[in-house]
Amino acid sequence: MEITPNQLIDFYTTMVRIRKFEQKAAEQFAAGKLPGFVHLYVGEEAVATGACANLNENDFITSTHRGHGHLIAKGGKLELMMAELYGKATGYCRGKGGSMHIADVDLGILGANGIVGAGQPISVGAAFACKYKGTNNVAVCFHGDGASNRGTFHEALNMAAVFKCPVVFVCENNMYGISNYQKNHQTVNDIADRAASYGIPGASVDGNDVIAVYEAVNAAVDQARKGGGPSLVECKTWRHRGHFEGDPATYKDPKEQAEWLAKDPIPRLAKKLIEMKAATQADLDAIDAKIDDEIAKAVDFAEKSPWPDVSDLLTDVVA
Amino acid sequence: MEITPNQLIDFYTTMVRIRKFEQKAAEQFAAGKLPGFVHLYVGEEAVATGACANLNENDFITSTHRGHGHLIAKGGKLELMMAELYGKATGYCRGKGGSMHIADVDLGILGANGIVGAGQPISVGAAFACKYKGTNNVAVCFHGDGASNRGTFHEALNMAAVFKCPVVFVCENNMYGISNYQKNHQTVNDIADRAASYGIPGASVDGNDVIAVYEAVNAAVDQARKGGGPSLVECKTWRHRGHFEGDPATYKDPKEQAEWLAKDPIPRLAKKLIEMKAATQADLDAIDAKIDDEIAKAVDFAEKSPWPDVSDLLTDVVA
Amino acid sequence: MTQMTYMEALRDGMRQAMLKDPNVYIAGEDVGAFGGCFGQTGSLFEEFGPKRVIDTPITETAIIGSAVGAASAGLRPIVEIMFIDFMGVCMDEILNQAAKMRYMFGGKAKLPIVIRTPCGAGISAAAQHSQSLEAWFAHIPGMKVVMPATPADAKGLLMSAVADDNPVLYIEHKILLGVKGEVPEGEHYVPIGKATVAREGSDVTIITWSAMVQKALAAAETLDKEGVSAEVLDLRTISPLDKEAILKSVEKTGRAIILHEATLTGGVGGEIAAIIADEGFDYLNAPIKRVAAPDCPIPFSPVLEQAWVPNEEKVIAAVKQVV
Amino acid sequence: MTQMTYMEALRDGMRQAMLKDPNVYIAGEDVGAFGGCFGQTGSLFEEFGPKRVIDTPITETAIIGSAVGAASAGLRPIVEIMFIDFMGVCMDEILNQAAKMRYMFGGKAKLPIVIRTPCGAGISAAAQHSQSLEAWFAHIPGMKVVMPATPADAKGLLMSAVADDNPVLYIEHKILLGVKGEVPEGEHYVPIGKATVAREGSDVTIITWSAMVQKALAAAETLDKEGVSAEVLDLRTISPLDKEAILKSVEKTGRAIILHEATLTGGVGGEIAAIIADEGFDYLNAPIKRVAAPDCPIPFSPVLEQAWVPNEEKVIAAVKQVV
Ligand SMILES: Cc1ncc(C[n+]2csc(CCOP(=O)(O)OP(=O)(O)O)c2C)c(N)n1
Ligand SMILES: Cc1ncc(C[n+]2csc(CCOP(=O)(O)OP(=O)(O)O)c2C)c(N)n1
Ligand SMILES: [Mg+2]
Ligand SMILES: [Mg+2]
Repeated sequence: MEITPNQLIDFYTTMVRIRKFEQKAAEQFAAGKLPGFVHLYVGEEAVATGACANLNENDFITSTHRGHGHLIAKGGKLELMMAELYGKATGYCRGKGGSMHIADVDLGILGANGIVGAGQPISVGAAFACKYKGTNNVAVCFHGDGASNRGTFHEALNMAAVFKCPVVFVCENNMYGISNYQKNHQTVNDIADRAASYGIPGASVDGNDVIAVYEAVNAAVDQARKGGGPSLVECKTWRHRGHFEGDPATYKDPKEQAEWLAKDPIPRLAKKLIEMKAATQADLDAIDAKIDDEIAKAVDFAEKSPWPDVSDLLTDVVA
Repeated sequence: MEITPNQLIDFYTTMVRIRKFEQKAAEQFAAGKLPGFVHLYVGEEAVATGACANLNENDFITSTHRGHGHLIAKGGKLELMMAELYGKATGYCRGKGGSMHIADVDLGILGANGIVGAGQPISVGAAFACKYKGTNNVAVCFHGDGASNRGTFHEALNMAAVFKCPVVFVCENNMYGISNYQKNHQTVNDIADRAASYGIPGASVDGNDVIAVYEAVNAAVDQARKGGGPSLVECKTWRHRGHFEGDPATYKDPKEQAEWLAKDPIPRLAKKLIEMKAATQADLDAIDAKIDDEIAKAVDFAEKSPWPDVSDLLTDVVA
Repeated sequence: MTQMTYMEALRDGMRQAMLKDPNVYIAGEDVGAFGGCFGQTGSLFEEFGPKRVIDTPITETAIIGSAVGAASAGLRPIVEIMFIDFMGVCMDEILNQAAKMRYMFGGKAKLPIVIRTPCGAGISAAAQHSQSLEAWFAHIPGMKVVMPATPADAKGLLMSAVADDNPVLYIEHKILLGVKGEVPEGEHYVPIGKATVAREGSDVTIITWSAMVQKALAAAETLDKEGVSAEVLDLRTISPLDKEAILKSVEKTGRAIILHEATLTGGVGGEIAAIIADEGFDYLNAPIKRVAAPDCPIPFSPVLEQAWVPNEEKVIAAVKQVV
Repeated sequence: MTQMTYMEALRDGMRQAMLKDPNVYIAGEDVGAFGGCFGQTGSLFEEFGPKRVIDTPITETAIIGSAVGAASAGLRPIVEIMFIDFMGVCMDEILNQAAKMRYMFGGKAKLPIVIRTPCGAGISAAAQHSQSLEAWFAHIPGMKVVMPATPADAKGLLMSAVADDNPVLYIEHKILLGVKGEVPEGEHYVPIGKATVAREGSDVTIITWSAMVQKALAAAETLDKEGVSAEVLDLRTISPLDKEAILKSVEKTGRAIILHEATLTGGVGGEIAAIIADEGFDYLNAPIKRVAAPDCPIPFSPVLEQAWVPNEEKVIAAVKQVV
C-alpha cells in the first residue's frame, strides 16, 4: 500500500473542502442564517479524510452531531448539505433534518446523529448486512471520545466482534465531550486500549496526520473486507472551535489550544506536499480557489433555494 | 490476612445454607408451590459466600435475577425469603416482589433485579453515597457473564473508575447467559480483562474455590475502603441446574456438566476442612442438620403465613 | 385452515416470511437452538440455520440498533426483545433512530424492522416481566404497533409487519401463546390499521385488544343473558388506530367502554376516549368508561396479581354503570 | 419577591435545597464549571464545589442508575439529562428501577430523586432535541412529573421535587428559560399535584401546561375581545393529575379544550379527555377538543417547525368549534 502523490492531493483537496465548508458555516451561523445547533469539524479534517479514502460508494458510514466532515469525505454534495443547514426545501433532508441529521443513504451515509453514540450499533447492522449479503463492503463508525463511554460503544463493539462484522470504529479523540476533558471522563489514556475487551485490534494514531489515519484505517478495512472482523482505530485530534457555534470554549487551556493549532493538519499536509514536490504552492492555491468556488456555489444554491412548503410537514413520516 | 478455621467453617455453613435453600426451592417449585420464575444458584455458592464474607451490615450489594445466594450470604433471613418466594404477606416484599425482587435495604441489600445488568450502575450510586458521606463502606455488584455485555456494565465501570467509587464488581462467569455459551456471546476468555478499559484492577479466580474468591474480593474491598476505587473480580463457576426451574438445559455439554459437578465447591471445602482438621465429618453433619432445620422452619413459616390482602394492592406505590 | 396455537401461528408467520424473502432474518436472545424464551422460534433455527436465526448476546441496545443499520442497508430484520419490560434499555434506538430516520432524512430511508416482544401479566412474573407498554410506542410518530388477540391474527399481522416498510412493534401476549384457533395456511396477511368486530352488539361497545378480547367476550356473554347486547371491537392495531371502526361502533351503540390491561393513567384508553369525546361526542348517551389495571407496578403474589389484572367482573360493572 | 428568569428561579430552587440539606447534590453532563447546557446550573459549581456539583461522562444510563443507588443509600440526587429526548437511553433505570423499587420491595425503600430535563421545540433543534415526552412518564406508576410554566413555579416545584421522597421528573421548557417573573425569595414550595387557574373564565376551559400556558393566555385575550370568556388551567403537575381542578373548571364552563405541545396521539391530552368524558360527562355541552402537535417528528426548518408547534390561532379555532 503505497500512497501516491495524487492520492495525497486528493486528501488535501478534501480536507480543504471540509475546512472551508465549516468556516463558511461558522460565518453564516454568526450572520444568523443557520438555525439550530451547528457543531463544526475544524481541526479534525484529517480523520474523516484519511478514513473515508479507504471506502467506496457502496461502503457505509455512520456519523455524529459533528458530521459535516464525515459526509463531505464520503462524497456528500456541498449544495445539498449547505441547503440543509439553511433549512431549505432543496437540502439533503428537504429541510427536515438540519445539520445533525444529514444523510445520503445512496452514498452509504446513514446519517449524522444527534444522539451521542447512537451510530455505533447502527454501523454494526450495516456491516452485518454487508456480510449477510456477501457484498464485500464495510462500514465505518465515526464517534467521539465522549461517545466511547456510552453503553452503545460497548454493546456495538461486542456484537461486532462476536459476529465478525466488517466494521471499523473510528474514534475521534478530540479530548473533549463538550466541556469535559478526556482525563475527567475516562481513566484510560488511549481509547484504543478498549479494543482488548472485545478481542479485536486497537490502534491509536495521530489524528492530525492524514497519512497515519489513512494507513491505520486501511489495515482495518482490509481486515474487515477479508472477513477478519472489526477493529477500533483511535485518532487523536483537537477541535479548534467551541463545542457548538456560540460556545466560547473558555474551559480550554489556551496553551494547549495554541499547541494544537500549531499542529493543524492542513498546513502540515501542504508542507509535506511541497517538500516532496507533489505540488507547488501555486497548485495548492489553485485547489483552494477551486474549493472557494464550490463553497460559494453551495451558499448561492442554499440562499436561492425556497423554504419547504408547509404542506410538506406530514409527508414521509411513514413509507 | 489469614483465614482462620472458624471463618472457613462459617463459609461452609453459608454455602450449605444457600445450597439447601435452593434445593428446597427447586422442590417447592416442582410441587407447584412457588409461582413465577425461579433462578437457582446451585453450584455457585462459593462466589456469594467468599465475596460477602468481606462485608459488614453497612456495606451494600446489588444482586441479580439469580439472587438467593447473594442475599443469604449478606445476611438475608431465610423465613422472609422463603415466604416471599411463596408470595406470602410475611415475605420480604410482602409478596409484591417475589424471587427476582427480594431486598433488605436495612442490610444493605439493594435488591435482586429482574433486569440483567441493572444492578451495575445502582451499585456505583451506593458506593458513591458511601464516599460522599465518608462512611468507609463499600458496595459489591454481583453480575453474570451475560450481563458483562450490557451497556450498563461499561457505563458503570467507567463512572466508578472516574469517580473512584468504592465498589467491587463481582462477575459470576458461569459460562452461560441462558442458553448462550460464553464463547458465543463474547470474544474474551477472561472477563476480568475488561477492567483495563477503565484502568482498574481485574482479577480472574476459580469461583468454586471460596478461599480464592474471598481473597480476591478482600483485596478489592480493601482497596475500595482505602479510597483506591473500584475493581473487577471475575469468578469462574458453573450453574448446576437449568437457567430457570423448568429449563432442562439440553444445550449443556454433558461431559462439561459432569466435570463441573465434580468441582462442586461444597464437597471441596468439606474435604479441605477435614484434611486440615478444622472439622470432623460429624461437625459438618451437625452443620448440615442445623441448616436442614433452618430451612424446614423457613418453609413452615412460609406455608403458615397468610396471603397478602387485596387491600394491600395499592399501598407503597409512592412514599 | 389448520388448528394451531397463537405461538405456532406467529412462528408460521415468520417462517412464511423467511421462505418468501431471503433478506428476512431473526435475531434475539436465545432465539436459536433454544427456540425462544417461550418457544416462539421453535425449530426455525434448525430449518434456516445460524445465518438467518441468530442468537445475540444480552444486548438489546445493539439488537435494535443493529436492526436499524441492517434495515437501512436493505435487510428486513425480525428482532426479538424477550419481554416488553426490557424496552427501557433500547428506547433510544426505537424513538430516535428507527422511527425518525425516514422523516429526518427527508424520506430517503426505509426501515422495514419488526420488533417482536411479549407483554402481559398472568404468570406471576412480577413488576419487571409483566407490563403492557404499548402506550409509549403509540406516542412515537413513525412507529406502528400491532397486538393480535387470536392465532389467525398472530400470523396475519406478523406477515403484514414483515411486509411493511416501516418499523412495526409486534406485541404478543404471553397468556395467549398457548391459545388455539383456526389459522389460514401459507401466506396470510391481516391489514395493519384495521380493527375487527369480535362480537356484534347494539347497547354498548367494548373497545379492546390483545388478551383482553377474551375477557370482553366473556363479559358480553354474561351481559347477554341479562339482556344487554355488547359489541366487542378488537382493535388489533394500536397505531395507527382504526378511528373509523371505533366511531362507527359507538355511533351504533351510543356507549363506549375501553378495556386494556395496561395501567390506567396514560394508557391507550385515554387516546381512544379522547377521539370518541371529540369526534363521536354526538353519539354518546353515557360517560365513557375505562377498565384498566390500577396505577401500580404489577405485584408478584398470585392473589395480588389477580386483583391487578382487569377481569370480566370489572367490565360488567363498568357496562352496568352506563346502560 | 424578586424579578428573575425561569432559569434563575429553578437554579435558585436547587441552591436553596442544597443549602438546606447537605445530602442534596447535582450530577450531569457539563453541569459543573460549564454551568449547564443552557446555563441552568450557572455558578452553583463555584458555590458548592466539585463534591456537590458533579460533571459526569456522557453516560445517562449510569447517571440515573447511580442516582437510584445513591438515593437508596440515603442521598437526594438532582440529576440532569441534557435533553428529554435522550431519555430513551436511561428509560430502564426510570421505569423498572427508580419508579418500582419501593413497591417491589414491599415499601422498604425511599427514592428521593429529582431528574431535571429540558423539553420542547422552538429553537430549530430538530427531531432529536425538541420533543415533549411527558406522556411516557405519566404512564409509569411510582413517578411524579412536574412541568412549571412560570419562574415562581419553576422554583417552587423544584424545591418540592427535592423535598419529595419519590422520583420526580422535573421538565423545564427551553423556550421558557429566559422568561422573567416575580419569584419568592428563600425557600419556596409549590405543592406537587395542584393545578392553578392562570386566568378565570366562564365559557370554556383551556387545560394546558408548560410553554403552552402563554399561548393559551394569549388566545384567551383575543377571545375575550370577541366575547368568549376562556378559563386557562395551568396543570403544573402532570402526574398525579389534579383531577378535581380539571373537573371543577369544566363543571363551570361546560366546555374543554386541551392544549399541549407533545404530539397528539398518545399525549397526556388523551388522559385528560378521558377523565372528563367519564367523570365530567354530565358537565359537557360540547365535544372535547385537543390542540397538539401533529403526529410527526419535529422538523428542523423554522418554517416547518413553526407549523408544527401548536399556536394561538389553533387554540382559537378549536374554541370556536365548541362555543
Ligand atoms: C446520549 C446523548 N447524551 C448527551 C448528548 C449531548 N451532547 C451532544 S455532543 C456531546 C459531546 C460529545 O462528545 P464526543 O463524543 O467526544 O464528540 P465531540 O463533540 O467531541 O466531537 C454531548 C454530551 C447527546 N447528544 N446525546
Ligand atoms: C435486559 C435484560 N435482557 C434479557 C433478560 C432475560 N434474561 C434473564 S437472565 C438472562 C441471562 C443472564 O445471564 P448472566 O448475566 O450470565 O447471568 P446467569 O443467569 O448466568 O446467572 C437473560 C438473558 C433480562 N432479564 N434483562
Ligand atoms: Mg470529543
Ligand atoms: Mg451466566
